[in-house]
Amino acid sequence: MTRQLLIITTVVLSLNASAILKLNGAGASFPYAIYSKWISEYSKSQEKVQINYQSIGSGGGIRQLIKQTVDFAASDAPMREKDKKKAAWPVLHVPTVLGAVVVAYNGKSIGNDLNIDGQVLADIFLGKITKWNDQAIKKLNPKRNLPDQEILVVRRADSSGTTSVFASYLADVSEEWKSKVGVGKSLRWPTGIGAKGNEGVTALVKQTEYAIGYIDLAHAKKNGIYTVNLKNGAGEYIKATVESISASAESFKTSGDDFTVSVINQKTKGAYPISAFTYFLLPLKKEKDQKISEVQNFFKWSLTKGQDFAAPLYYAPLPMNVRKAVVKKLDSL
Amino acid sequence: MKISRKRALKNYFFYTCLILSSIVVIIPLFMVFFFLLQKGGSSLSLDFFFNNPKPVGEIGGGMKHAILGSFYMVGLGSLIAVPLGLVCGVYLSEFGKGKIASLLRFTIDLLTGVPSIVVGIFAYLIFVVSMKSFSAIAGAFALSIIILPIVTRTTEEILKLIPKHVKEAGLALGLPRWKVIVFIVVKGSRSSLMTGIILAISRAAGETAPLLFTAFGSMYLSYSPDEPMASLPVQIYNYAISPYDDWQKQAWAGAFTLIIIVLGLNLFARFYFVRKDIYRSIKKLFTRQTKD
Amino acid sequence: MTNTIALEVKNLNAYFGDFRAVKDINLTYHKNTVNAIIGPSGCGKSTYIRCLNRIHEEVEDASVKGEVILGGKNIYAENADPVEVRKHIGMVFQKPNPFPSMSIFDNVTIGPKLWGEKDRTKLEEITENCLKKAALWDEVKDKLHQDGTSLSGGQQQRLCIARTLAIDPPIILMDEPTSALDPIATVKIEDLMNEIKKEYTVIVVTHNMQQARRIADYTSFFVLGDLIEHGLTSDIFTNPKEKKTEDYISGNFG
Amino acid sequence: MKIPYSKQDQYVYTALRFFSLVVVCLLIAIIFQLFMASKLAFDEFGLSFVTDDFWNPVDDEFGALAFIFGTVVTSILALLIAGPVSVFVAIYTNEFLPKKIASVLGLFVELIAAIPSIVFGLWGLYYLAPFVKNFLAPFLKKYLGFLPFFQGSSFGIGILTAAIILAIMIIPTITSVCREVFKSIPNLRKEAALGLGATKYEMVKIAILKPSFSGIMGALVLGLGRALGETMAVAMVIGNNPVISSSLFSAGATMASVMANEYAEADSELHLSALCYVGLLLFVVTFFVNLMARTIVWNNSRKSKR
Repeated sequence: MTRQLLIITTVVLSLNASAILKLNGAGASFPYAIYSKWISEYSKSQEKVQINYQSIGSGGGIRQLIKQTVDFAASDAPMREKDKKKAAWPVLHVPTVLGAVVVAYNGKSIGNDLNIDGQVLADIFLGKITKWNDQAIKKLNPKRNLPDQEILVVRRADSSGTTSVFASYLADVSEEWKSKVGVGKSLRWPTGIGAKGNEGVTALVKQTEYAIGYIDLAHAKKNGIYTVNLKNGAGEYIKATVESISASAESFKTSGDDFTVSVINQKTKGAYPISAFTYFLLPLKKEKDQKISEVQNFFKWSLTKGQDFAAPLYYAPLPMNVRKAVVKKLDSL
Repeated sequence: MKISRKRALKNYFFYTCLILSSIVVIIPLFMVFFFLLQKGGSSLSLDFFFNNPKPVGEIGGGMKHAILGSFYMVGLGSLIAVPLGLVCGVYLSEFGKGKIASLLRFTIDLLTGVPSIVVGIFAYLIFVVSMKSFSAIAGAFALSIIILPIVTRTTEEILKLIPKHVKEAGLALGLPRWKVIVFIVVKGSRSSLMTGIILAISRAAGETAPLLFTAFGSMYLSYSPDEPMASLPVQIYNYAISPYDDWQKQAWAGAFTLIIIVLGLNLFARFYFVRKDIYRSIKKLFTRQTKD
Repeated sequence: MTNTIALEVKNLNAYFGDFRAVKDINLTYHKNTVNAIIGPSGCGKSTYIRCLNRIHEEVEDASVKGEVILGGKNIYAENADPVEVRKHIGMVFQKPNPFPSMSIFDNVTIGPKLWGEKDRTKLEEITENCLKKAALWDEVKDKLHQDGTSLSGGQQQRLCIARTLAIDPPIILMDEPTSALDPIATVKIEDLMNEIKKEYTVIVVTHNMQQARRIADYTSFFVLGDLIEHGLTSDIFTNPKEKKTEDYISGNFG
Repeated sequence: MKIPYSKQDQYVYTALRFFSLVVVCLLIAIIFQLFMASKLAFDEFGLSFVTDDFWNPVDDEFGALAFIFGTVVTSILALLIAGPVSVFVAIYTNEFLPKKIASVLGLFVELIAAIPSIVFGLWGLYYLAPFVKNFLAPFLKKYLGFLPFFQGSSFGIGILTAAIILAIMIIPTITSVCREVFKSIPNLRKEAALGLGATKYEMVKIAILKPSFSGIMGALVLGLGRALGETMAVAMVIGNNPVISSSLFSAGATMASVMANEYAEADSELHLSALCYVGLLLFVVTFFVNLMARTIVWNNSRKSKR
C-alpha cells in the first residue's frame, strides 16, 4: 500500500519537471571524472539544461549512439569504419582531453623513475625479459643495482581503451608485438595475470613486489606508486605528467575534419610517448533540433573554459592549437 | 550407558566444527564492515543522505538520488516479482507434478544461474532498444528477473515443509483447496516466506550489472519511470573504481548505507510480525476487560 | 430408540492405483451414535474413513467407487462438490495438527471465518462454545492468542476437535484420535466423544479395542479391506458371529 | 453469482498454470534473445567453440573451454566450502544457540547477502588476496603440496581466491534455506533420538540431516546458481587468464566474468556475439549441474524409500 502511494506521488512529481531539457550521454569510463566536473560547472550557468553522463564503457557508448538511445557518446578510441556505417548520421569526433598510459611497478630496491625504452617494455610484456636484472634493463640504468627477481606482469583483464592505447604504442615500437599480439581493447596476452580495471591493476602492483603494470595517470599519482621514465621519439626519458602528456599533441595537425589522428610516440621535445585523445562523439543530424545545439554548446564550453578544470584531476588539457581547430569546426556546423 | 570414546570424540569434533563454522562465517562480514567504515566512515554525514552528488574536489556531495533510486527500482521490481514468485512457488509445492510444473521447476533452476549481466542485456534489448531510452522501468524489470527465481525457490522449499495432514485438516473443514493454500499454508508460513523475500531483495539491491545497461544511472534525482535513474550499486561502482579519495570514500559510505538499509528492512519485517501478535493480544485483553 | 439414518454406505471400494484397499463395504450409521471401526493394522480402516468425506481422493493415484448417501444425496454423485461434503462431515486426524503460526482463537474460527462469518462477537461466541464442548475452554481461556502449537499434545487434539465443531458438521470422523496421546488425555477425549454424540454422529477408527468397548454404540471389524462384522458393540465383544472377530478380540489374531 | 467450489479450485489452478507459463516464456525469451545475439559466433565456430580454449579478440578467434572450466571449478569448489559451513551454521543456530543469540547470528549471515558484489570484489582484492598469498597458499603447499591442486606459486588472485569469495557470497542463501528446513522437523523426533542414548552429533545426523536431505539439496542448488552467475566479485580476484591449469593457485577465468569484462567495450560484431554465445553456454552448464544435483536427490530419496 505505501509502495503504491509512493509510486503515485512520484509519478505526479515527475510531471512538473518536464520543462527542463534533459540530455543523456554514455561511454568511456576513463574521462568520467572530468566530464562530471564539466557538467556540474556548466549547469551552474545553464539551469534549463540537465546533462547526464554515465560511464558504461567506450564500446557501450558507441553502441548506444548507433541504437540512438543517447544524445551523445564518448569514446577513448575513434569509431571503426564498420560502426560509422551503422550509425544513422555521420559522427564528429571531438577531442576533449588527453590521457596517458603510465607504466607502474613495485620494488623498493629498484627505486623510482626507472628508465625504460619501447623495445624493452615490449619484451617485458611479451614475456621475453623475465628478470629485473636483465642486461637490456641494466643497459638503460647503468647506475642502478637491479635485483635478481622475476618480473610479474599485471595487465588489464577487462576490455579497455587503456589497453588499446598501450598496445598501439608497443606495436609502434616492436614489430614482434605487432605480429604476435596486435592492437585491441582486449588482447591474447603472452604472459601475466589480469586484473579488472585501473583500480585492480594498481592494487595488484602495489601488493606484489616486483610486479609491473600499466595504469592511467590519476591512479599512479594518487597511489604514490613507482613509475618509469619512458623514452620518447626525441630520445629523451620522460616522466608522465600533465604537461608532458599535453606536449605530445602540440605538433598535432588536423587533416580536414578528422581529429582522430594518433599522438603516440611523437618526436616533440618533452612529449610523453603513450598519450591519446579521448573523444566526445557528436551525431551530425541533418535537421538540427534543440538537443543537438545544446550538446554543441556544452562541447564548446568544455573546450574553452572547461579545459582549466582538467589538470587538477590529472587529465592533460588540449594544447591551444587543438582547441582552436576543434572550436572552429564546432562553430561551422 | 557409557558412551564409547570414539562416539564422544566424534561428538566433540562435531561441536568444534559447528563453532568454527559460525566464527568463520561472521569474520568476513565484520571485515567488510570494518573495511567500509574505515574507508568511508568519514563521509557518512547528513549531507550524504540529503544531497545529490558533486564532482571531485567539492565537499558535501551525497547519494540521495541513488538511495531513492534504489528504493524506487527495487520496490518496483519486487512489486512484479514477489507476487509472481509466490504464485509460482505455491504452484510448485502444491501441484508439483505434471509437465508444466517440471518445466517451471527447470526454468527456475536455470534462472537462478543466469548471470546478472545477461539479465541486464536481456532487459536492455526488450525495453531500452525498443523505447530508445534508458529507463527506470527497464532497471526494475531486470531486478525482478533476479528476485523471481529466489522467491520461487525459497517459497517452494518452505511450503513443502508444511505437513500433508495439516493441509488435509484444512480440507476437512470444508474449505476449497485454494483457501486452504492461501489462508492456512501460506499464511502459516508467512514469516519464513519473508526470509526468502528479503534474501532476494537484498541480493537485487546490491546488483550493478543488470542496471548498467537498463536504468543507466543518473547524476540527478529523478522519479519518472521512463527516464534514466541512479541507483546505489551503480554509483558505488563508478566511484569505487575512480582514483579520487573523496569519491572512493563516498563509494564505501554508499555500500555501508546499502547494507544498513537491508538490515533495516530485515529488522522491520521481523519486528512487524512480532508486533502484530503482541498488538492483537493486548487488544484482546482490553476488550475482554471492558466486557466483563 | 428413534434412530434415523445419518449416513449410508453402499458398495464402497477404494483404490490406490490398481490396488483395492477397501472392498465392497455396505454400512448404515445412525444419528447421535458413536461408531467404532476396529481391525488389525493395514486393514484399510483409515482409508475407509477417509472415503467418507472425500479426503481419500486428495492422495495421489487414489480413487473411489460406490456410493455414500448423506441426507438422501450421494456424495460421490457427479454434481456433488467435495468441498460442500466436507462441510457436513468433519474430520479429526491421528496426529494433532493445529494450523501453524495461528493463535488458538484463529485455529477455532478459521472455518467459520472463511465461510463468511465476519461478526467478531459471533466468532468469539463460537470459540467459547466449541472450546467448552471440547473441554478445553477452562485451560485456554486466558491465552486464546497464544500459538496453537504451544499447547500440549492432548490439548492440541482437543483444539482440533473444537476446530471441527466450529463448522458444525452433523457427522464427525475421527481417525485414531488418541493414538498419539497419553492415557489421561485419552480419557478426556473419550469423555468428550460421549458428550458430543448428543448433537453429532461420530465415526471413529481406533487401534484400541478397550476404547471401542468403552465409547462405541456400534462397532465394525475390518480385515484387509473387508468388513467382517458390524453390530452393537456389546454383541461384537461378547457374542461375535464370525470366527475371525472372535480370534481378534481374544487376542489370537492380528 | 456464486462460483461452485470445485470450479473455484479449477480457476485458481488454471491461473497458477498460466503464471507458471509466463515465467517459462520469460526464460524462453531470454534464451531466444541470447541465441539470436550469438548466432553470428555460432555460424562461425559451431560446436568447436565449446572445445577450443583459444580466446583472441584481436584476431576474432574465440573458444570457450577455458571459461567453462573456470566456471565449473570455481562454483564446485565454492559449494564444497560453503555447503558444509552453511549446514553447520544452520544447525548451530537452530539447535544449540539460545534463541536470541541465534537470531542475531542468523541476521548477520543474511546481511552478507546484501553486500554488493563490487564491494566483495574490492575487499577480496585488498584483503583476501594478500591473505591467500601470504598465509593460505604457503600453508596448503606445505601440507598438501604433493597434490597437483596446490602446486606453483600464488600471487594472491586466482581460482582459489575466487572460490573463497564465491563461497562467502553463497553462504547466506544456503544457510537461510537450511535453517527453514531444519525448523520444520518436529522436536519430538530429536528428543526421540536423544532418548535412545544418541549423542548430539548422532541426533543431528539421524533426526535432522537425513530427513532434510532434499531440502538441503534445494538450498545447495540455489547457492550454486548464484555461484555460477556471479560476475563482478569473481572478475576482480580470479586473474582473468583463460587457461586450464590443475593448480588452484593459478589464474583462471569464468564465463560470467569474461562477459562482465568484455561486454561493455566489445566493438567487433563477432566478439559481442561470441560473448553472448558464452552466455548461452552458461545456460547449458547450469542445466547440467542442476541435472546432476537433481539426480543425486532422486537417487537418495529412492534409496531411503527402500
